[in-house]
Amino acid sequence: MAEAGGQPPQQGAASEYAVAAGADLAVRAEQLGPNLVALQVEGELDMLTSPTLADRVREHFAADGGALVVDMTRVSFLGSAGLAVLAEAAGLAAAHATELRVIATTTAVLRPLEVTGLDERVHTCDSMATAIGQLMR
Amino acid sequence: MAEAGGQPPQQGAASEYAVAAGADLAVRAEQLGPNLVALQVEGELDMLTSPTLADRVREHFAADGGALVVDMTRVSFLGSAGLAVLAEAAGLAAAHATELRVIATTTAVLRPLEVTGLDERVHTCDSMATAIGQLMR
Amino acid sequence: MSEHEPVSEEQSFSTDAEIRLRAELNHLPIVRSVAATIAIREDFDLDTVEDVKLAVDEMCSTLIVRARPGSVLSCKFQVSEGVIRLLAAVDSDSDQPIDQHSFGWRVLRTLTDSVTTWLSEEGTDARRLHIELVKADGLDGAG
Amino acid sequence: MSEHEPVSEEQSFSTDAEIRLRAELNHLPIVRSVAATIAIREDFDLDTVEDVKLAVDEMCSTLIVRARPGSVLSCKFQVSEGVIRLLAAVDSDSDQPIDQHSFGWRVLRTLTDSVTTWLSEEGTDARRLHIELVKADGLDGAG
Ligand SMILES: Nc1ncnc2c1ncn2[C@@H]1O[C@H](COP(=O)(O)OP(=O)(O)O)[C@@H](O)[C@H]1O
Ligand SMILES: Nc1ncnc2c1ncn2[C@@H]1O[C@H](COP(=O)(O)OP(=O)(O)O)[C@@H](O)[C@H]1O
Repeated sequence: MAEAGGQPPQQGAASEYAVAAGADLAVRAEQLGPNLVALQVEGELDMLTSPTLADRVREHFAADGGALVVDMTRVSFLGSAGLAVLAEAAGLAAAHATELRVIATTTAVLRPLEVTGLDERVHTCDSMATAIGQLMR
Repeated sequence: MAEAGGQPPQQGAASEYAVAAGADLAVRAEQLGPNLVALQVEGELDMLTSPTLADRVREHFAADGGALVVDMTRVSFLGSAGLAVLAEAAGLAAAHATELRVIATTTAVLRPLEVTGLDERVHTCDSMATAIGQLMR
Repeated sequence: MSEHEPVSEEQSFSTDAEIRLRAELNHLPIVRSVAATIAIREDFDLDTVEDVKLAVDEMCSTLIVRARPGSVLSCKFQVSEGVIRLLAAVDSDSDQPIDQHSFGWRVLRTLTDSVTTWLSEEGTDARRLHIELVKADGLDGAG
Repeated sequence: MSEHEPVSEEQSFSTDAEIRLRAELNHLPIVRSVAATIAIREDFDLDTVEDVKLAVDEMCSTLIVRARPGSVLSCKFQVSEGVIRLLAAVDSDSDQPIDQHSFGWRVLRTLTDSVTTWLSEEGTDARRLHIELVKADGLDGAG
């Protein structure tokens, strides 16, 4: 259906290096530190859109990008395809001896993590500040 | 479908005298002053639910209740049946030589008022404070 | 005039999505949410999304109150290049067309780029009442 | 075992609402919004509304990726007394039933009170793949 999507990227203090937008999903990467990247995810993670996030996660670890924070605050739907991406990200982080944090604050994100028990395999935080605090220690 | 509905009424400073709740619409009346009543409307105003609001509006004017503020801040849909209630309320207020204010802040409410030109016949305000300020002068 | 010329024959309407429900007013929120989801996916602006919800609500309300008790409302959506076409129908016992001077119908005309209604005979004493409308992004229609 | 015994025959499923769309993944948001609207109208709690969205999404995704190209997905809703039943189907070219050991299917089982799938033969080389599920308010299913 529609082509465009996502909000225009916000100009933040951190350097931005990419924007990927589908009709229903936008993923924006921010370099937070030398070995710390955040992916800001906005939209719905279903079987159609999740491969976009999977690509970004794999790119990050393939490039040895360090610790990764996936900010899911503005994700309005998280289906099994999106959960599988988070499970894969946890596996890749472990394989690269680095860390993954997932920021989850809404029912739309917390509920699927809880129902599948994935919240026991993926380290979630309730804010970016908490995640950064833990990773920069 | 469902029977219950609406939030439990909030306890405010003003006296509450009634709660009407359908599956999709709740109307709560607050006596703001000797000749000033507010109807807090929450939910969707379509062909099924609008008669509930119409009844409350007619009761108010039939009892010579004075000026009326209809707070539409938490109305998420306003169809032609709901618009007709507001038009009727404006007519009843004029017939009783009193005032009507409609608090409208969202696209869901402002757009239908604008598209039908009803905003020229119904006096809208952007907050309860503004409405009360005008009516207590 | 119990018959109107349809803008497009039902046969030539290429359906992207169809919702079918018992013709009851308590189903209106379902049709509105389908319409809103489709309009949002088409990147319609906020006002136009609201217009589409208003139009589909008015169209379906108008049909539901004229439907044969227990009959099914069908509402079909066709979307392409910033234009939504809607075609809805119910079985009806009446041979009266819709009053096009009512407040509701005037609202429907204001909200859309075009709106048409017609009755079709489907065998002996079976009638179907139809409404078709077209709404493009960012246009106020006749309003 | 290319055939499973359905929990209820399609014929005995009393439909309150049906949505029909071309079997394409980009239509998933429409089915989710219908499911959410129905669950909200039933006064399901927030977690259960989310579960219903997840279940309908999983069910329809599973069918869409197995659908004959160009075919139509049908998803029917039946609601009564705090229980939602869903019955969805597509035409399929394959005679393989759905793998019930996949992650997606395990999620579907966790989310619902019951879930069943079966293939039906509809004449020579026409097959229909079905999923039926039941979800009650406030229950985590098997989870
Ligand atoms: N321009 C308008 N804006 C808002 N409401 C209106 C307008 N015209 C009529 N109404 C209201 O709509 C209701 C029905 O109006 P009417 O034109 O008789 O339509 P109908 O034939 O659908 O009943 C009345 O209560 C009237 O107050
Ligand atoms: N318990 C689980 N929670 C979350 N993700 C899981 C879980 N089990 C498997 N996955 C992820 O789901 C994906 C597919 O898993 P798998 O069990 O092989 O199912 P499928 O057969 O559907 O591919 C894999 O990427 C895996 O990381």
